[in-house]
Amino acid sequence: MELTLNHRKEGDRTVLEVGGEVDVYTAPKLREKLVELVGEGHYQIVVDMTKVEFLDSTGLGVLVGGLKRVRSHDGSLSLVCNQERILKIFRITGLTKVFPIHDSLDEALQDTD
Amino acid sequence: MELTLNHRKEGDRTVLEVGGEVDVYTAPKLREKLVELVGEGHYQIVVDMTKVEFLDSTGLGVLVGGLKRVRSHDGSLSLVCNQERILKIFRITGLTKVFPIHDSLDEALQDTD
Amino acid sequence: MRDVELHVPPDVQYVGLVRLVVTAGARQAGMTNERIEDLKIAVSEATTNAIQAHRREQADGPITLQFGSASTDQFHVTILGAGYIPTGVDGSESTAAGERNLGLTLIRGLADVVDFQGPTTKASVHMRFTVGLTPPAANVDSL
Amino acid sequence: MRDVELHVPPDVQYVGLVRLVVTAGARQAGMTNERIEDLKIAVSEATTNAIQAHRREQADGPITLQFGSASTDQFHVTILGAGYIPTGVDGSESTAAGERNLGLTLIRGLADVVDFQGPTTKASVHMRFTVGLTPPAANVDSL
Ligand SMILES: Nc1ncnc2c1ncn2[C@@H]1O[C@H](COP(=O)(O)OP(=O)(O)O)[C@@H](O)[C@H]1O
Ligand SMILES: Nc1ncnc2c1ncn2[C@@H]1O[C@H](COP(=O)(O)OP(=O)(O)O)[C@@H](O)[C@H]1O
Repeated sequence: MELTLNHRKEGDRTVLEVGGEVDVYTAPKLREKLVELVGEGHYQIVVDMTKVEFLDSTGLGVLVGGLKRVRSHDGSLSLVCNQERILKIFRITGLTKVFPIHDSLDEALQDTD
Repeated sequence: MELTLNHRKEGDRTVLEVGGEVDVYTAPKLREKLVELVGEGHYQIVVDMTKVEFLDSTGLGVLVGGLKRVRSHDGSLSLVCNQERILKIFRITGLTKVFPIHDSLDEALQDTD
Repeated sequence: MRDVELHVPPDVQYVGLVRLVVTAGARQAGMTNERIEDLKIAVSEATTNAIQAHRREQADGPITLQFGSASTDQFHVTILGAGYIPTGVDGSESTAAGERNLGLTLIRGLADVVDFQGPTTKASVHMRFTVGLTPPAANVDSL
Repeated sequence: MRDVELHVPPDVQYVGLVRLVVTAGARQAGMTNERIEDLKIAVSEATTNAIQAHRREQADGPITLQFGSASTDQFHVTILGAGYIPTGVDGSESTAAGERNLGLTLIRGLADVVDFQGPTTKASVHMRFTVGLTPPAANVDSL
């Protein structure tokens, strides 16, 4: 299962849809994509992880890196995730306190923090 | 993927639907089923392999055993198979000359050999 | 189930294969899908660490995955590779969550029992997972 | 792709795991789905034979699967186990099709190249598969 990445604008937000497996082999592609988006001026990013099938610490690290990057431009990076198995790893690592995590894309887009 | 076995009467024939993987681990279940059917007086058997996902020589051996068994009762055993990857192993082993092989169950049921 | 062993080159492209194999083994041992997800993550972390240790030390040998179940409700898995477990990340202390040690934090949070072996020329991470049950809730809540 | 090695106990329940692992490896090496089906059957046959040889000889050691690709279009796979290849089934002669030697007939018919090693305490079946192409049609037609 490869990693798939697709992004689009939704108002002033940029939604990055991630699908498949994010591990040490595929995470560099996600990192590049985030770097590229921020480089192009996308500072309000919503990462939609609804279709992620596997995520480990390498993927978490890349998301934290993306958050730092947008913050240095006063931007935001929030997550859409409704899968218990993925939420669990954010909880275990304490990253639920670091990322705004939403149940659905609609909720993420309505959030104005 | 486990082996699945279901049988039903269709006129004077007994259709045995086989699904999943038939290998050295699962073939004994298929053998037992054929022995049981013949023991109960089912001598005109159509083995429907449309849903077989894997078949190797152990499975071929069991089918040959079934054929011998019904023949000793003047019965018949024919196959329904439309998957090239499965047909190929019957060709390589020369068993296309041993079994009547049909494209569809309808065709197998109409065959009066 | 007796032990199965997989050796892969120390290259990140094989982490997916390691997950696939341990998943198949755990399923055969009767592990629940939920618990298999935990197992996959923990194994992925330990394998990634071993591969990275090999790279740092330019070690060329394979990474080894061993697993099996001694009893019907215990599944054990060991990841073996070159490398060492540096002091402070030997599993004895609970690291503050953040961006560091995410991998080891996950391993400790997901496995029922973890045993890190090192520093030697070979490092190993040995884990145990209950086949039928979810882990003690404490593992999650205490973090 | 460098070599991957899998060791499983000599028990029929592991033949499915062996197929799963070689399938994942071949897919990673870029093999076509059609050719992967051939590979799965040939590997399943060789593994089954090795397991049965272990049982006959009451050998307890593992069965080993090794695979990798030396070049981008060649995938090689070896199944190693106790046992021997009896005379007459060493791959040199084309057995008349029937109910006997079905397994070896399939291995010979599906792999591009087969090399049986034995009789010794260890028997091996080494096969080669082209990654991108279907096998020479002759393999099928000549039977
Ligand atoms: N098998 C190992 N061999 C050597 N060092 C290791 C091993 N596992 C972990 N480490 C060390 O422990 C540190 C923390 O591991 P981990 O929590 O997985 O990393 P990260 O901080 O990258 O998420 C790593 O940076 C590494 O230096
Ligand atoms: N690895 C092996 N070790 C020992 N004997 C083997 C091995 N592989 C095949 N054989 C022998 O060759 C015979 C033919 O093999 P095969 O064609 O696979 O069997 P079958 O006739 O059961 O389809 C077997 O019955 C077995 O005695």
